[in-house]
Order: sequence, then structure tokens, then C-alpha cells
Amino acid sequence: MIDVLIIGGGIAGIETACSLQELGLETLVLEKEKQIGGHLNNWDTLFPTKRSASEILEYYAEQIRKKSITIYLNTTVTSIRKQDDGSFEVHTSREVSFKSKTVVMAHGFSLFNAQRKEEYGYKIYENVITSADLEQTFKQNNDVFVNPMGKIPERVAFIHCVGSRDEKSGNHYCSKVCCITAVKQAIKVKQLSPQTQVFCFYMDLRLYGRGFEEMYREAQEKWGVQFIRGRLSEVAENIDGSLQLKAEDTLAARPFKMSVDMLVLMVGFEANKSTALFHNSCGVACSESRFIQPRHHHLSANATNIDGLFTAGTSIAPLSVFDTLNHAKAAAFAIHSYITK
Amino acid sequence: MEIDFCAELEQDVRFKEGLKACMNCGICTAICPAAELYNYDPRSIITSVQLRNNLQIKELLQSETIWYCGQCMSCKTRCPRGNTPGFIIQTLRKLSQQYGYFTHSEKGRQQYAIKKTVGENVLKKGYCVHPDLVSYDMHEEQGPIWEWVQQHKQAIYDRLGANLDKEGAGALRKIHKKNLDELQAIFDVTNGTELYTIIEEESKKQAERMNLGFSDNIDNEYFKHVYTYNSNTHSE
Amino acid sequence: MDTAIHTEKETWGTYQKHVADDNYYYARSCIRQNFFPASEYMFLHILRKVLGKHVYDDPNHTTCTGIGYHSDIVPFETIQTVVARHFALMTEAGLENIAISCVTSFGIYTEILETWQHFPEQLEKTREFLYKATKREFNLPKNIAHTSDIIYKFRHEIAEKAVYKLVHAQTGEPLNVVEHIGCHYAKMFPTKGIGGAEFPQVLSGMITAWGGKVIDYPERRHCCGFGFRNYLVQANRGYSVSNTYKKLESMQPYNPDFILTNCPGCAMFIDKWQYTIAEMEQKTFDSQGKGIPVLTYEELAALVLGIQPWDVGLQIHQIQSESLLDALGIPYDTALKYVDKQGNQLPLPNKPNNLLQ
Amino acid sequence: MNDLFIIAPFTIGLIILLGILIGKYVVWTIQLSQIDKLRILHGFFTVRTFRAIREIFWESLLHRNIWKTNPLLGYMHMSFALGWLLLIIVGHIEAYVQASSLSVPPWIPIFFRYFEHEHFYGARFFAHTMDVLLLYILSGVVLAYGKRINSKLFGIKRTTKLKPKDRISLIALWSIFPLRLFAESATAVLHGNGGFLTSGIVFRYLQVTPNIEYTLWVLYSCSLAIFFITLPFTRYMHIPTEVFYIFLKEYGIKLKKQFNSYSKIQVYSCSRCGICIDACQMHHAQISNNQSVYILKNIRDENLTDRKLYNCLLCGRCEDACPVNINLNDLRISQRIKSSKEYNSSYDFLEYSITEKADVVYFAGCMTHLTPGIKKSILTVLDTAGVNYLFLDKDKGACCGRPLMQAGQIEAAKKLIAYNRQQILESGAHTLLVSCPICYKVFRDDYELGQINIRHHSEYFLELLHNQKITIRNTQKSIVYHDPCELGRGCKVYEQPRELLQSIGTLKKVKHEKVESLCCSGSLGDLSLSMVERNKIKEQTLEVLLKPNPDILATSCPLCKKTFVKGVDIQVKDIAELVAENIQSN
Amino acid sequence: MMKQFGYNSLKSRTIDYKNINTTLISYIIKNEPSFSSCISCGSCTATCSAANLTFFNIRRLNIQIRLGEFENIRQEIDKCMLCGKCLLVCPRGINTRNVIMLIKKGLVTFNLVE
Repeated sequence: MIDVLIIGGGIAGIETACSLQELGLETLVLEKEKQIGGHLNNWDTLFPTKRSASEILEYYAEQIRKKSITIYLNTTVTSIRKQDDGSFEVHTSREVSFKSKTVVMAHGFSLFNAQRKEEYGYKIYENVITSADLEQTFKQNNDVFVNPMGKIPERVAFIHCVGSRDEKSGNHYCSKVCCITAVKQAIKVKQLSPQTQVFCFYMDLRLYGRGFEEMYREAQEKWGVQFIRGRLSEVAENIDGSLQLKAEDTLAARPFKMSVDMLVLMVGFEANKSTALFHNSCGVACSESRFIQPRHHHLSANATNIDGLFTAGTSIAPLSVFDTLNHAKAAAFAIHSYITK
Repeated sequence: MEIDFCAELEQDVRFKEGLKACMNCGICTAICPAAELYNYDPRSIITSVQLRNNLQIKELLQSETIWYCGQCMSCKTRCPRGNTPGFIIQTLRKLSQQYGYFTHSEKGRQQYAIKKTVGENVLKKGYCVHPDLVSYDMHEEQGPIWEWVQQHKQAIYDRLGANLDKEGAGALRKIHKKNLDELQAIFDVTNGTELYTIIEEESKKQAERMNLGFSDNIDNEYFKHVYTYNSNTHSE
Repeated sequence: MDTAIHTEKETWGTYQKHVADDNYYYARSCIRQNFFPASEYMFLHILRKVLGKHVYDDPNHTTCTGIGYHSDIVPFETIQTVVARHFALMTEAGLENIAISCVTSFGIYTEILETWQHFPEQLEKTREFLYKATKREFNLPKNIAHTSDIIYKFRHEIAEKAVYKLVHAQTGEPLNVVEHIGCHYAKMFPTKGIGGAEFPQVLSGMITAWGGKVIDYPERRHCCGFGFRNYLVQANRGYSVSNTYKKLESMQPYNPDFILTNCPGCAMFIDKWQYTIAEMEQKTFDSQGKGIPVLTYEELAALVLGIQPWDVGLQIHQIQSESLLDALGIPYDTALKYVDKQGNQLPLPNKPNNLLQ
Repeated sequence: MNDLFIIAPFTIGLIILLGILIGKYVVWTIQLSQIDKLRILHGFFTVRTFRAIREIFWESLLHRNIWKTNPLLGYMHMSFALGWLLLIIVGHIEAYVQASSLSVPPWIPIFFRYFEHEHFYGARFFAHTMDVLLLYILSGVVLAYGKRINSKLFGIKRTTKLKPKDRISLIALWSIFPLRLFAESATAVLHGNGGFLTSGIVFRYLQVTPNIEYTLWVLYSCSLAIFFITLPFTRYMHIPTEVFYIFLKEYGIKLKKQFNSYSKIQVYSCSRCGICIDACQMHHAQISNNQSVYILKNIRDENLTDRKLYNCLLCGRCEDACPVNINLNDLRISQRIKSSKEYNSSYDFLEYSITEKADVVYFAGCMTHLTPGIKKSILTVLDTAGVNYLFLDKDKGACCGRPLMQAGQIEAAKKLIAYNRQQILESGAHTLLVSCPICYKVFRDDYELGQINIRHHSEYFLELLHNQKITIRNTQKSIVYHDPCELGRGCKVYEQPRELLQSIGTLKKVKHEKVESLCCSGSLGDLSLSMVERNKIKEQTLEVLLKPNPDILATSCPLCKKTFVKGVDIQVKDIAELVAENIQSN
Repeated sequence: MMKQFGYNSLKSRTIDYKNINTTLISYIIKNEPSFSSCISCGSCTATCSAANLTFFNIRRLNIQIRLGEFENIRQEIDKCMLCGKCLLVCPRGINTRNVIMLIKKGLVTFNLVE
């Protein structure tokens, strides 16, 4: 029987594994994709340092080699079952199933599917993309900046809170990282294409983290990014393919109209599809937001309602890379004290 | 003694349904047809109602601003907090009439014209609209074709399969008295009739204040005034 | 790109709506029976004669008072009770599916049913009111549909029986059609409208099924401008006309062949305001200065099924539809345009000053 | 040989110079306002003229103020001015004695050695005296060379750059006296009429022909000519202007708000000595293009930009340091008035309200309202002292107008002044109490409140203390006092705050005090400093103030307090607060 | 020929970004870059001496400048007394007094108002 079985080979899972290895426990990581790293694989740079995401991935690749951590790729967990002896049996897409003393749910999050906000025209209008798409384009091309139609945009707008803080999408929570991501990406756009005017449509700017506010200020002062307080109501395509935005400039208390050549939707976090799966198979508690409910928000943020079943990273809520890694480290200690008690 | 308007509003299911919690995002104002044409901002109305400030609400009830909304309900589609400004407006207008505040505002006074036309038509004809009501001189925008239809009502409606003012089923048929009576009875038991009376009486008072002629039928100065007068100060 | 179809792939699941396939209780529309009497006639004709369905057209039913309600002279309790009366009539007729001709009514019915769901005490109060006033009792309908939902449901059957397709008779190119959905059809309760609030399928479905091409234009979702009190009172009509102006201006660059609507009010306003704008500002939104024809879905269905344009009632639109009929290759006899039932010629209507006929 | 080439250049030069100078003096005088002209008339035959002459002697000849800044620099200027003057005077006496008559052509004293070879009674004495004076000047010339090479020696960190025409003039000036030395030496060799310096040392070993001698004298004359002719068009114009300025000043002519000919005279009196550059604290924020000397230059060249004009704390340190006593602050403000005259506000919204009567009117001002601690303390003291007062701007109050004044918005300021003035007068009070030096300054300078005594709280509280209205407990704490610019240099209130503080604790001395005190950097006088820049300046000031590490840093200006508070961990208190904390009601 | 119906179509109040006149805002930002970092927190208005006497709202002024509503700005700007309280409370350290002077000068130099 393995000490710890970790579901998910994203940074949360890997970090948990590394920390546990150091604490002398035997771990096994299951990853459904053909490579580790999860969402970070599709990300260009991280806020607020603008450091390349691959740097983090390389670091963990190195750790895995050093600590010789076992990872099963292309392995999707289908159910978790608690045994009478307190151990767990984990069934996977491949015929194999695993027995372990403890299980860590580090299966992370899914990005909000922007098509559900039809009025924003994602996949309907060519020049509407998501923040994730934009990271991809940054990753692929780091010297020129053009919109999907191949034109250097005169104006670009970033829309905050897409699929977050939105009853209509069924997500009441704030995804926390979109504000700062928008700021980061806005700056990047200005760096690549100084003549482009960049606008952020926001309701509140939630720049809670270390160095976030400073980055916001840099965006304003150094790069002339403009912030308009108002939630985008709808997007329509003009005959020339540019996009007509409708919002209210709430500070002017008047409707506001602007046509842009590119629209970036800051898509939020949603609970990973597997969360429901685990909820059904082993009855792990989920919160209203459909993320996993930690046992105690402050005192045991890694434990769940089921003994021996732990969480690490964004399976409990939207988290930044910074918070995710800390949560993962904490998971290792929680598990260690659970096993050695 | 001071009326507790907040409490009154809370009574109305449309208020409960329409105002959960507003976070001031402005998504409603953004697509509001009235906000584009009038000095009107549904967001600010919701936020001031949300304050539950009796005085502010009273001011609203006497204001022009609650009468701009065109009830298209586009706001309901979008609100990320599941509010419906359009409903809130309905409840405010309801109170404004209930307490006779509607005559304080140019747009509010128009309720009289609506009651006189659509309102009475419902009980007379069983429908809000009827060819007799849409008279060409009051609806020139309906154009020459409508003028022509009016002149040859019977012939044209017959030709197009309607049943104008005749017994039996079909478009524009004559509504049987017993149905009209039922309609009247419903209005009586549900305060519909009461509202009509309030509108009528308050308007009468207002007509006196403005010393304009007033009578039961619609050809009186006050009707003409509220139906046609526009101070053109609503967009500033 | 046909955005309607495109989104259908993605989010269609959210906006499936069940529409009963027979035995409807028909609720007429104040505005439609005034301005488009033939449309209601054609609806019944198509359902009964073409599709062989049973629709009950009840002489006892009345307005839902929706226009009064939305212009705030009719209290909520009153309209709930009036609607309850219609349910009672439906129940008495032994029917449980209601087919509503008016979009305002459709919105009202939906809103009231929703209200009764969230606030059962309202339903009870309404039952009492109705009983007190009329001694009537009622069951809730099993299925409520707007009449455009029903035509949409049978769009393919109609397509099979169609005589004409929505293509240029000469070129064979599909016609450019812009649709306008009444605000109260799906904006209040997106899941109650076919295709939802943002890209409703109800009309675009018919258009594509009958061979036309749906044009997406920036102000597609914008209100026609009726705005209840904003039209009912002359002083406010600037609001109404301005909104239609905005829509027309936004669709102009796409040179639509005609505008299809599912809401009686919208159809009437977009038609009449084109005349008004032409007279007020000498502005038209088509290439020839004739205006863009506005059709109801019943009229369109009737036309593709080969029914004579003048029986469909196109002659009482202010924007004349000859050019459209020519495009569709539908023959028409001008001599029959202004005649009565017996075929006697009526005096001709006056011509507008700035709008070509 | 032909003497013309020796006499002509000098004489022509001199005539041109005198012509231009007289011209300028006349024009300036005409441009003065009627009252100022009268002032001159009335002042002329009074002691004022002598005072002017005395000052000219002290400043223009001895350069007392420059001595104060740096003896070496002072000596240099003095050697030129005084030395040259004596040379001329003694030269003339020599000529008169020799000719034993007063009718001597003007060039004779200048080229005396060249023309007079015969021995006369006292020739030796004169020769030696003249040589002493020449040597004296030459020492100055050497220093002048040195200053160009290493200005640090002269206590000047930065110095102004020279324009080409200035350079010509300067070279001419520098060469006058060496050339005279050579010329006289040459003559001495040929005619043996030199003194200890001129006889020999230069030409002892080489052959001097009359041609060489002649050429040297011609060059000497030419250098004089060049200097004279270029002078009016170069920085050296400041010499004659300053003299004129001193007279006008003595006759009691004051600088007006608007820029006028008197302002122009002041502008031209600037010798570009560069002392103001060092006095300015801006360089702590790496700003080195907006000091007064540059502004005056821009005014002369008519290329002053708003950026420079408005980037000044108006702390007045340069004004105090200026050896010529130019009113640098007011000059700058007059330029701001010019630059912003097209857009003054009207403040129609101000409506007079009936003010109740009281003995004392207290005007807190905007800044005090931003520091409630001070406001509260003032009221505490007034109440304890049982003063019958009216708090004029308790709830609603207009600004005093000083910030507008500083920004050059004079017309707008007048509106506020008129408003506040009426309110104050209506109260019938005998005293106006203010707790903000910014207000205090404008009340004193521009309000014309007649009989009403205007008191800053530091003065007023001291009076209360003297009349035993209040008594104060001594805390024994060590205190450093910071002089607010507007109160100190602005209104010359230095002693009262200190006396007051001595009764509260032990006052410690700091390097720059009173008239020399530094600015806190918070000043409203500056419109374009960024917060970062302000902080840099503040740090420097704090460094000086905290040197004697006191328990309390005291000041008497809400703005200074607010500025300092953000920068230090010791207590920063306004005098009002200290008094209120330690007051004992009797 | 034109016909009268007793009403006219109404002008849109919507702010259309493409019609915004940016002369003043660019002039101000060029000469006082700190202005671009405003976060519309309203501290300035809260402390403002003029706001204590009138409806002057310097925070809103920022918006009006960005929207190029010069007529309004001119009337409002007259109320500022330049006292500098806003300068001391601004969390972003914006040089508000300079901004005010630049607005006043800008309106005149580019004659944005008659």
C-alpha cells in the first residue's frame, strides 16, 4: 500500500509529492494528461514578476528527477473509495486501481467556458478571445502583436469578471487572479505594440497580492493603460469585423460605447469536472461554489470531511500560483502528521 | 405621520424578486434604451433604493426619472446579481400613483392619458387596442395606409379574416357583455378600479392646480396637455 | 457566418424548450389583431388546414391587460387574475396547452407562472380573487408557448409543403433576412425562449429552414422602442422612434431584403416608424427609398406556403412588399390589392411624401 | 609717434559706455510709476542718499555680503572694484599734482606713464602707490583665473555658464591690468619712471624698443575700449544697474505684484554670482535648472517655461542669500501672474453671511482643518485663557488666498481676500488669530485690515503667557524648532516661538536656523514637484533638524507638521499642541 | 418635404469613445504624468474646501476631462481655490494643484471653450 496517492500532476500535486518525499513518505502521482504541469503548460508568464511559467515547470521537472518521484501519465481517476480499514482504493481509466493510506486531491480547476456568456460573442466573433488564448499567443509569438484577423489592433479591451461574480453563469465567487492577470497582459500588449490603446473594464480591482497594486500603478503611469469602471453588457460585430462594446461608465453615470479591434475575456476558475465525480464516489463535501470544502477554512485548509482525504491547490478555490504552492506544502505537513500520528 | 415607503416596497413580490443586492456594475444602464435617450440611470436608482432611505425614495416617487423606463426588461437578462431594475421601477410607479405623487412630474401626469385611452378601452372593448382607439389624428405616425384602414374598417377587416365587432370568435370580435362584466369584477376585487379612481381624482386636482379644463371624456385641456406636452428637459 | 446556427452547436442544450405538438388554447393579441388580423387568421389556417392540429379560438377570452400593466395603470394582482381567468377558460375547454399570439402576453404569462412558483401565496390569492369575481377555478397550463414557437416547431413540415423558398428568384441566392425578437419573448426568462435571450433560434430557425440567410447586425437585440408609455403618450414618442432608428441604422449596411419579427408591436412599429422617419427626416434605410418590408412569421409562413400576398394582408403594411415579392418570385395581382371580400374595388390609400411605394 | 591710437579707443569706449548708461537710467526712471518718481524726488536730498552711497560702498566696492559667503570670493570681487576705483582716483591726483592744475585731459591719468616721463615732485611716491594698487588688482585677476579653474575653492559648488559675448568682455577685463603692467614696465625700461613693480622685473632681460612699448599701450587702450563697449550688453551691466538699484531701494521703492521697470532693474542687477544656486534645496531632488539665477536669465532672454517657473518652493532662501538683495520670490510670482493672468476664477458662489461679534477672530485655514490636532489645541488654549473669540471658518470657510497668490492667480486671490476681509471686519474683533503661516503671510501683506492686530498663534500664545492668561508646565524634554518659511523668512517671526518653546522644554540649536532655516518641502509655492522629489528634499531637511537627536520636533505650521510626520519616528508637534498639552489653567 | 408629428427623435446620450476630444487629457498627462494614476477614490473631493461650499467635485472632473466635456469643466474649475488639501490626501500622490493649473491653461491655450 502506498502512503500517499496524489491525484493531479499540476504544480500543486508535484509540490506536494516533493515535500512528502522530503518527509520520507512514499508517493504516487496520477496525471490524466500526457505531461505534468497542468494549466501552467499553456501559460506564458506569471504575475507579478513577469517570470516565464516554464521556469517553474523546469524546476519541478528537475525535482522529479532528483527525488525520483513516480508519476503515472494518461491516467484519469474515475472514483475514490474509502475502505473499512481507513485506507483508500482509487480506480482509474486504465484497468489498474491503487490502494493507499491517504489521497490528495490536487486535480485543480477548469477554466470558465466563455461561450456560456453568449453576449460576449466568444467563438462567434473572430476577434473575441480569452485570457488563456492570449497567453498562448504570447507564448507562440513574443515580438509582434496582432488580432486574430492579423491586424495590429488600434484598441484592445480586457473584460474582467467573465464567469466570475456572475449569477447568470452560476458563479458567485471571485476568481481572484483575473484582475492582476488583466493588468499583466495589458502591460504585455503595450510592450509588444505601444501604439495600441488598452482598456480594462472592471467593477472592482482586487489587487490583493504582493506587488499587485504596484503593477497596477505601473500599468497606469508607465504604459497608459486605461481603466473604465463598468461591466461589459454586450458585444456586437461591426461590418468591418471590429467589435462594438456596450457598458456604462459608472463613474460618469452614462452609457459608454466603444469599438475595439480585439476583446480579451478574463475567464475565471470553475471547479474541475472530476470534483463532482469524487463527491459522488466518496462523499467528499463540496461548497456552494462546487469546489471542495476544506474541513476548517483557517485551521485545516487541506483536510476534508473524510479522514485521510486531503486537498492541495485550486481544488478548493481559485488560487494564484503563489498560494497554490503554499497550500501544497501545507498539505504535505498535514498528511505527514496524519500518517505518523 | 411619515409613511414608511421602504416597508411598502418590501410588500411587493416584484420588489423582493427585483432587488437582491446591487454591486453597481452598470450592466443595466449599459443596454437600457431609456438611459441612452433620457437623463436616466437605472443603476443609480437601484443603489438609492438599496439604501432603504425613506426620504430618497419619496423624492424618487415625485421625480421624473422613474417614468422614463420603457419596460423592455433588457436589464433582467444581464444583471450579474439577478436583480431586475425594471421590476423596481414598476413598484416605485405603483407607490407614486398610490400616494398621488405621480402628478408632481410631467411624465408622471401622463398616467392620466394612458388610463383614459388604454385603461378604459380594456373595460369597454375587452382589449387594450382597438381600431376606434387608434384614431388617425392622435396617431399620425401610423401613416396613410392606417388612415385608409380606418376609413374602410369593416370591408378591410372582413377581407382579412377578422370578425370586427361581430358575435362569435375571431379577431376584433365584439366581446360579450358577460365577459366585460367579469373583467370589471376582477378590476373591482383586485384594486384595479381603485387605481383608476386615484388616477382620475389626483389628475383632476392637478388640472385645477394648473387651471386646465377637465372633464370625463378625453376632449379636455388637461388630457391634451399631458398627452402632448414635452418640456424637452429630459435628456439634460 | 450564420452566428445563430454556430452558437446552436455550443450552448443549444441550455435552451431546449418543450412545445406541445397539438391541442392548443389560442390567446389573441391586442396589437396583432388590430394591425395584422390576417396573421392570426393565417396562424389558425396553417395549424388547422396545413398541419391538421386542433386549436381552440375562444370568443370569451380577452386581453391580458399586459399593455396596461407595463404602463402601470393595471396592478399586478389584477393582471394575475385576468390571466388566471384565461387559464380557467382553457381548463373549461378541456385544454392544457396555451398558445399565445402576443409577445407581451407571453412574457406576462411566463412571469406570472414564475411568480406563482416562487411565491405560492400569490397563486392562492389569485385563486381567491378569481373565484370572488367570476366563480371560476383553474388549473395551470401544462405547456405555454408563443405562437412563433409553434411555427418554429413545425418549420420543417412547412418547408416540405413550401411552394417558395427564401431565395432570389433570379440569382438563386438566399435572401438576407434580419430578425427582430420581441424583448419579452426571452429577455426576461431566457430558458423560456427557443435559443435563449442572446441568439434566439425561434425566427432564425424558420429563416434557415425556409432557405434564407440570417444576418447578424450590431443592434440585433435592441428594443424596437415601443416602450409602452413611451409610445402610448404622444409626447414620449421621440423615445420610440429613436430606438427603431437605431436598429434600422445598424442593419442598413447589410442591405436586408426584409425584417422578420415575432412580436406584433415590433412588426407594427418597425413598419410605421420607417414611414415616420422618412416623413420627418427624409431618411430611408434601403437602397431604393421604399423602406425595408417587415413581416410577421405567420405572413412569411403563409407566403412560402403559396398563399396569395393580399390574403396574407401585406397591403395594410405601410412599407409595401412588391419588391420583396418580385425577389421571391411570388406572383401577385395588383388589381386585387385594394378590394374587399366580395372583390369590389375600394378607394386607394394616399401616398406618403418621402416614401416610394 | 601718433598718440591717437592710444587715446582714441579708450575715449570712444568710455563715451559709448556713458551714453548707453545714461540712456538706460533715464528710460528706467521714466518707466517708474508716478509715486515712485515722487519717492525719488523726496528722498534725494535726505539722509537716504547717503545711506545708499554707504551701501554702495559696502556692497558694490567691498562686497560685504560675498565676504560673508566666502572671503576668497569676496576678496576677488573687492580687489577688482575697490582696487580699480582707487587706481583711478590716485591716478587722477597724480596727474593733477604733476600738472599742478586740475585741467588735465581725461586720458592723461589713464595713460600717465606713457605721456609723462619727466621727474616731478612726489613722482616716486605715486609710482610706488600705483604699483601697489595694480598689484592688488592683479592678485584679484589671478584669483579670477583660479575661480574658473576650480570654483570649489570659492565655496561655490555650481556656477553659471558664460555666453560668447560675456566671454569676450571677460577676457577684455582680465587683460586690462596685465597689459597695463606690461605697458608701464616697457615705458619704465625706456624712461625709468616705474615703481617697484613696473620698473624692470618684466623686461629686465629683454630689449624693449619704442615700438613694443607703443603696441602695448595701444593694446591696453583697446582692451579698455572693448570692455567698456561690451559691458552694457553683457552680465557686467549688473555693476552700473546695481548701483542704480541701491538708490531706488533706499528711496523706498517696493516691488509691485505686476512685473514693471523696477522689476526689470532688479533682474538686471543680478551679477550671476551663483550664490543662490547653492542656497536652493532643489538640487537634493536633482533639479538644477530652475534656480533664481537661471530664472532671471530666462526673464532677460524671454524664454522662461512654466515648468521652470512653477517648480520652486518659494522658500526664500535664495532671496536671503542674494548679495544684491533682489526680491527673488516676488519677482518669480510676478512672472507667474503674467503667465496665468488669462484664467483667474471669480468665486461667485461666495456669499457674505452675517458674522457675530467677538474680541478675537480665529481663522484656522485649510491646512489647519487637515490637522485637527492643531485645531483642537488652539481652541483648548483659547478656552483655558477665557478668550472671547469667534471661530470664523469653523464649518464653512474660504481659503485665505495665499496659495493662489503663490500660483500667480492674483485676481482670483483678491476675490477671496475681499470676502474674508469683510467677514473679519464685520466681527468687530481687535485681533485676528491664525494658526497657519501661509494664511498669516497673506493676511499681513495683502489684507489691509487696518487696526486689527494679526497674530500667529505662536505670538498670541506668548502674549497670553506674559499676561498670565495661561501658565505652562515645563516638560524638560529636548526640542528642536523648525522655522516655517512663510513665518520665518516670510514674516520675520523667529523669537516668539522659541521663547514659547523654552517654557515647555529645552530648545536645541540646529545648523540652519531662523533666516537660514531649510524648507520642509511641503510648500504650496511649488506646483510641479513630485512626491518623490519632495521627499528627497524633506530627508535632507530632517537630517539637519534631527542631528541633535531631540525628543520632539516642533514647528508652527500645519503643513510643515504634516510633511514631517510622514518622515520621522520621533514626535512631530505644532507649538499649539505642545502648549495645549502642557497648559495649566489658573 | 418634412412633416411634423409633435415630437422628434432624441439625441443619444451614450458616450461614444470615437467622438471624445482628448486634447486636454493628453496635454495634462504630458505635463503632469501623475494624473494618469488616479483611481477615482474620491479622497480629494471628500477633503476639498470648495466642495464644502459648492457641489464642486474634483474626482468627477477627472472623468469629464477624459470625456472632453469642456463646457462643464470650465464652469466647475472656477470653484477651486487651489488650497492644496487634495494634494495632501491623494493616495496616489497626484500633483492635483498642477493639474488644476494645467486644466485652466489648457482650456485657454487650445481654446476649448468659448
